[in-house]
Amino acid sequence: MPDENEFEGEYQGGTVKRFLYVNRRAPHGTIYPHETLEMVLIAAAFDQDVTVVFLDDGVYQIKKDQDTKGIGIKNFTPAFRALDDYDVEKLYVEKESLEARGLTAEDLLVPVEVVSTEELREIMAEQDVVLGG
Amino acid sequence: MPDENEFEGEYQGGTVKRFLYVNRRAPHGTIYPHETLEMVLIAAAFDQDVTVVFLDDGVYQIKKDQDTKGIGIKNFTPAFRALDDYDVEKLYVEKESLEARGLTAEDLLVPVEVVSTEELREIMAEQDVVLGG
Amino acid sequence: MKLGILVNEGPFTHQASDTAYRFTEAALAKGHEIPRVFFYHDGVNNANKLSEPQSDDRNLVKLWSELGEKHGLDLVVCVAAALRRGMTDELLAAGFRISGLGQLIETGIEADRLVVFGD
Amino acid sequence: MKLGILVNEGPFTHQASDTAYRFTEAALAKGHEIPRVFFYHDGVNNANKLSEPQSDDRNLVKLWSELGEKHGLDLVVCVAAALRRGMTDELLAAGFRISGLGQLIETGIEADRLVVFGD
Amino acid sequence: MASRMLHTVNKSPFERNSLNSCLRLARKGSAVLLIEDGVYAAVAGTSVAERVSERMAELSFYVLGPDVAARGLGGAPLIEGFRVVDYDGFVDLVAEHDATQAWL
Amino acid sequence: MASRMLHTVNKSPFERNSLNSCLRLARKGSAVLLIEDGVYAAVAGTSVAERVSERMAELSFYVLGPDVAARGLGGAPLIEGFRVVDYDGFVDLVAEHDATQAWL
Repeated sequence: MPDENEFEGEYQGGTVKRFLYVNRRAPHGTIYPHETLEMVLIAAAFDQDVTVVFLDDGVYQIKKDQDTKGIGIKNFTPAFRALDDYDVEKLYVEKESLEARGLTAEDLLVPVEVVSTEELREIMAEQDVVLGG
Repeated sequence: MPDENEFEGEYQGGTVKRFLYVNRRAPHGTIYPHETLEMVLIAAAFDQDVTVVFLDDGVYQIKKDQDTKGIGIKNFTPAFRALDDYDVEKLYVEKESLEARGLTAEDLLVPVEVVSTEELREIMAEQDVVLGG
Repeated sequence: MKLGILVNEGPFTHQASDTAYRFTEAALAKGHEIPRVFFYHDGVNNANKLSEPQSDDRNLVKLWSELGEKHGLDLVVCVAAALRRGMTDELLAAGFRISGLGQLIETGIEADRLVVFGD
Repeated sequence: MKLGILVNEGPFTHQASDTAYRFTEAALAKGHEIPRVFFYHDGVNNANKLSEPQSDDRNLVKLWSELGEKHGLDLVVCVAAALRRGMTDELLAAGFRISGLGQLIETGIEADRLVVFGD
Repeated sequence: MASRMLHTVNKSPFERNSLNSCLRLARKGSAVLLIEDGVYAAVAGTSVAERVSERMAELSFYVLGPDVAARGLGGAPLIEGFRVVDYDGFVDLVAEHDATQAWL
Repeated sequence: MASRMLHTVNKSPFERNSLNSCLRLARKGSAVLLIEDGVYAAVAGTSVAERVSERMAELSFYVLGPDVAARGLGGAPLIEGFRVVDYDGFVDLVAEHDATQAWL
């Protein structure tokens, strides 16, 4: 979760852009998913129009039952549940990515919309700023 | 190339082990191939029994005609030609990796032995210390 | 046109910082405006003034500082990413400053394009 | 048995350093000898004493220092890798020292096994 | 409304799945620019060339020349349809498209 | 004479080619330990499971339990033949084999 002081000087310009966050990496092996989530929360705090997509190994980020005690790393993934409080409600997961990993929507820790590759292609194409990767 | 002072306190123990260096990454996109080559040279200076293998994108490290002026990065790959001076003569390249990339032995900047996957498997299995990766 | 730049990797280990530098240089030469270069993830290491590459290799920290000075660039290092990586004010090369992640979002909003260089 | 350890990535960005730490801890607890932990590539950043992670997360620099002190470990940072990454003596956390790459090869020769943690 | 995207890919198609995912998700009419280790996917006659060619009719493909030369591929035949650009051309592509997406 | 190798793989089999290369080049009789993001390859029912199963007769497969739990796979069925170890077991595997190779 971002520090309070991250929000100092909150954006007052009034412009709203479509920010797309692309999650393609597994959690814990690298810090990218964790730090990408921090970028999501700040964009939401700036009242931007945020969309978060999970594809490839990114779908593992929202797998239920993650317990990182044994590897000694803070589990950042419960913060995905806070997205709703930040009015980040557009979460999409690619069906093909889930299926390749033997997962279904029931395995996920937040409510998401499972979409086809074709649908995801349209969602991702209509954005102004793309982060993650 | 390593600094002279890297060789201070050169190993005097007399033990010779088989050091295997595994090159699986393309050059320039990351520093790993460059820094792995530095490890090869030091092991050779310590009179160890050094074997260097190139497979997967590692075969691109010894592609001829690399010219890095346009990307502003020092080209470390001519140093592969110096391996011979360090008595590092066991260089193997996997045939399958070359073929997948449309390359042949003529495309390579140092003399190497092109071996089959089966042969490489045997070479890699008989080692004491494995570096690179 | 206003082009914002995001650099996500440290110098040397990945080419991302080199490519970002060359892109920024080319954009400026073409007359585009670079409202901000933001350094996130290991990108914060681009600001480490103690970096001393071999004398025959490029010095990316210095290159960014010089480009920044020449064009008055706003080179911003993310505070949260910098803290965990031990990249503090005392290590900051000329022209860089440390600030919040909000500055990246602001750049995304105000620039016409945001271009990401990473790994 | 003598187990040498090579750590190739910085803390936080990749899990490699965490795994190496936990492996080293377990090996010591089992009575193995760890003649040296060598830090190469971005692994040199494990020695940066300025690193300040969030208070509820692990501090790997401190963990290595403490493990080193408790067991008298030789924690060696590669000088060439450290120079380009701006990891100098003045940033060195307790228990680490900077030396040449030859120390890694020496560990490979003298240890019964060399275990590599990287990305 | 961002309808024309510029996609950049900087990973080798042999090592990672970044190019595959880009090819799967880039919408018809958008552009793909290969940079850094991504440029290996522009070379003709490799085991990944066909996957790229398959989308040649729907997407515009570009490759960064300095990265091609750095990797010793300056003389190698590229897949038909690729256009080579330098850093200036990269800047132009960013400016000409409505948004940029980096596949890392 | 190092005749029994322990191979470690820490990359996701969906993202990188590390596991593929390990499976291709590990000699019969050696062991493979999946750690970090490599553990996803131990789960049954994925698109990569068959590739692993094919070498089950020739290689010994292990997976690091703490990494499995961290990724929410503690309850997921693993491919038949996998043995779960903790960091202690990782140390034992290193000691029992003649050399260790990390596929990064």
